[in-house]
Amino acid sequence: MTARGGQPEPFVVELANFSGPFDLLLSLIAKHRLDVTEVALSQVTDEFVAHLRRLGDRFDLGQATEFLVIAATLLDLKAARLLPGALSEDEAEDLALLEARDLLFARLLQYRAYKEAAALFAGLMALESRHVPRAVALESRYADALPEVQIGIGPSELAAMAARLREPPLPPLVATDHVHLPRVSVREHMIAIIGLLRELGGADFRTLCAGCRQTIEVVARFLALLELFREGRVSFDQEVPLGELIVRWIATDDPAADLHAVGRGLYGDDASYGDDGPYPDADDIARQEAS
Amino acid sequence: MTQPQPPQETAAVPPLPTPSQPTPVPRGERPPLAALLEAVLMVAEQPVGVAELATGLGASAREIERLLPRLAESYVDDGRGFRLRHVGTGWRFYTADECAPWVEGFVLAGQSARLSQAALETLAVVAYQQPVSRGRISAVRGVSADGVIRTLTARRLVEEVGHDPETGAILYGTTDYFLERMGLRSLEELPPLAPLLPGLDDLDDLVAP
Amino acid sequence: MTQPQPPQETAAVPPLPTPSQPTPVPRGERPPLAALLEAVLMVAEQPVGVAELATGLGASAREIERLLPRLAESYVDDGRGFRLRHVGTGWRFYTADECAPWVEGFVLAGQSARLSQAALETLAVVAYQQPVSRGRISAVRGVSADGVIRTLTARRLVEEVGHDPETGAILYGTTDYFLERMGLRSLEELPPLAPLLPGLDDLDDLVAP
Repeated sequence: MTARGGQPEPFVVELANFSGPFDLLLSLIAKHRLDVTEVALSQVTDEFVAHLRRLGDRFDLGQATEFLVIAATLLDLKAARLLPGALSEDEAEDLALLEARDLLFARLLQYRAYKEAAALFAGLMALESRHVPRAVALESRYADALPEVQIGIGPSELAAMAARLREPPLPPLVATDHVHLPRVSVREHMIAIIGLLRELGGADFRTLCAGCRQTIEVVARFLALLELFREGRVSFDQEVPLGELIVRWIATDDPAADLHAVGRGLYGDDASYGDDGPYPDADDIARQEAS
Repeated sequence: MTQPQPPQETAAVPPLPTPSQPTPVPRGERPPLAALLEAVLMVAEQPVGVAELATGLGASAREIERLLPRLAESYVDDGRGFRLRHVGTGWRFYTADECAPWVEGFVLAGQSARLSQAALETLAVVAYQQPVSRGRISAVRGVSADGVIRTLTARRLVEEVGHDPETGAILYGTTDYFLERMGLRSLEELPPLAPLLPGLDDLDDLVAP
Repeated sequence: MTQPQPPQETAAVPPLPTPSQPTPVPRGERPPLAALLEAVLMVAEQPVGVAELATGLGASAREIERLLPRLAESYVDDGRGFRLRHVGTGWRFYTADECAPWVEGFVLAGQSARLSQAALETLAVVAYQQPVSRGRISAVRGVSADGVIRTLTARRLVEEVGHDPETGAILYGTTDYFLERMGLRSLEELPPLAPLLPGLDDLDDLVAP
């Protein structure tokens, strides 16, 4: 894939509508010259497995890993394109999903570009290393003419510097957060809130967030509440200033019947959550989140 | 360290190794500008910019700018073993490319180690996205950039260039020494990334998760 | 950095756009001996003897002995700003005497009386790890120590104190002048390092050449 690392041979794909290096296939998809839905990914995968078998001892873990990540992204992209509206009737949401996947794909390509740039840098540096710069001690007649040197620091600063230079670097970590970004769906949290409210009638924010394990989930619940309020399905009751804020289900219809309609406009460009109306006090939310 | 200074040369006879005091030369008989440039660059420890040369030698920057490429060219034409090159922010004496295999035997000691793949990739991200924060570099490479940034900083290829006005995160950029090591005069000479990044040159909004 | 091999050729990489890039010349087309001598002496840190030149360049000492004075003479005749001189143990490039006043002015103008951060760090390593070789200092700092050692030696803060019995590498230590400037009577008065150290040996992110 890149020139460095001595990869034994590039992975070449042979498909009905495309034949050439895997790299090129990616470029074409990225440039929208080839629709991912027209690429037989199972065939690509079969060929890659065959490619690895052929390599035998020259099997390259880096290449295999990169293929896995890219193939998974392509699969995700293709599934999303082939199954429009499978998850909801809302097109805006599908678009957002597509964009998220495109972005992931774009990020992959970006990283590959930097890898190629790195190979280019190595080449430039190797070329430049053929020129040795002149850097020799100053002739004594000039050195002797220099003013007396100022060290500028004392013994304790010198010691601190020596200690710092011997500090071990942090142990290398294999980060995994790039493998998948945690995706939190506000829609799912709306459904969860509706379920809770149906059961309890009314609840405070703390109760509604009881099942959340991550901050991002609490945020999603909060956004879900705003959305439900905007749609006029819940009300916020607060008897005294800074007192407990109770969320109540006020929709006239059966909550269960609402599940399908839920989530309209969530990913649309309409970002205004209600015009007036009482919002939960921000400090209140923060206090509850912190607890 | 202290070399005994040979006496002043009076004739075309090769000087003899007689240790003696350097005789101060009265300033006044000004050698040609080309000779002065050669002399000054001979003691320079890093590339010297035209402005600095002009100030130091009391000559016009324009004349120096005209003279240096000519001088450099003459070394090539004469087949000399050294070159005068404009690299990084200024001019400096280097050995000629074609002599490299022979020079190596003499200067092997102390050559810097090659950069790891991770370091090269990080360097590429910094070079093309500078000023850039660690978080952003990590986002592109998918792994923490801290260790590599430290290595690149220690090797003077990368340096802190400021802080993000919003987040306060340290921003990194490449150094003049980086240009020197790459044999470039400025960042503009970096090959464009676009051909390597088909159709997706503006991904600036990709940030760390 | 040290490999004479041409850079990795890659089909995927666009042609290098920089005007200053020479075409790598494979070893074999041997430049004339005079050019090789110029190249080696241009970057030699110490005067180089004829025997060493002969071995390193695979040429006869007699031919080199014949060539060097001629080369030196030609620089005088051409009115160059540099000279090739035979001093003590060998040959070395110097600035021409008649340029000295300008070179001195230039050196003094650019020379800060303060030590750079790199020089301070190297000084700290030498002070606490002496006697220590350049290689060891480079390993600790992650960057070649040559230039800074040269500066510190020129400033008389550091000096050669011996040779490594195994590798023969030059070992460096601090000078009495260093103690004087730091206001210390002896090295024992340097603050102990132990309480400041976390206790692990340093690893590096570098790949051996």
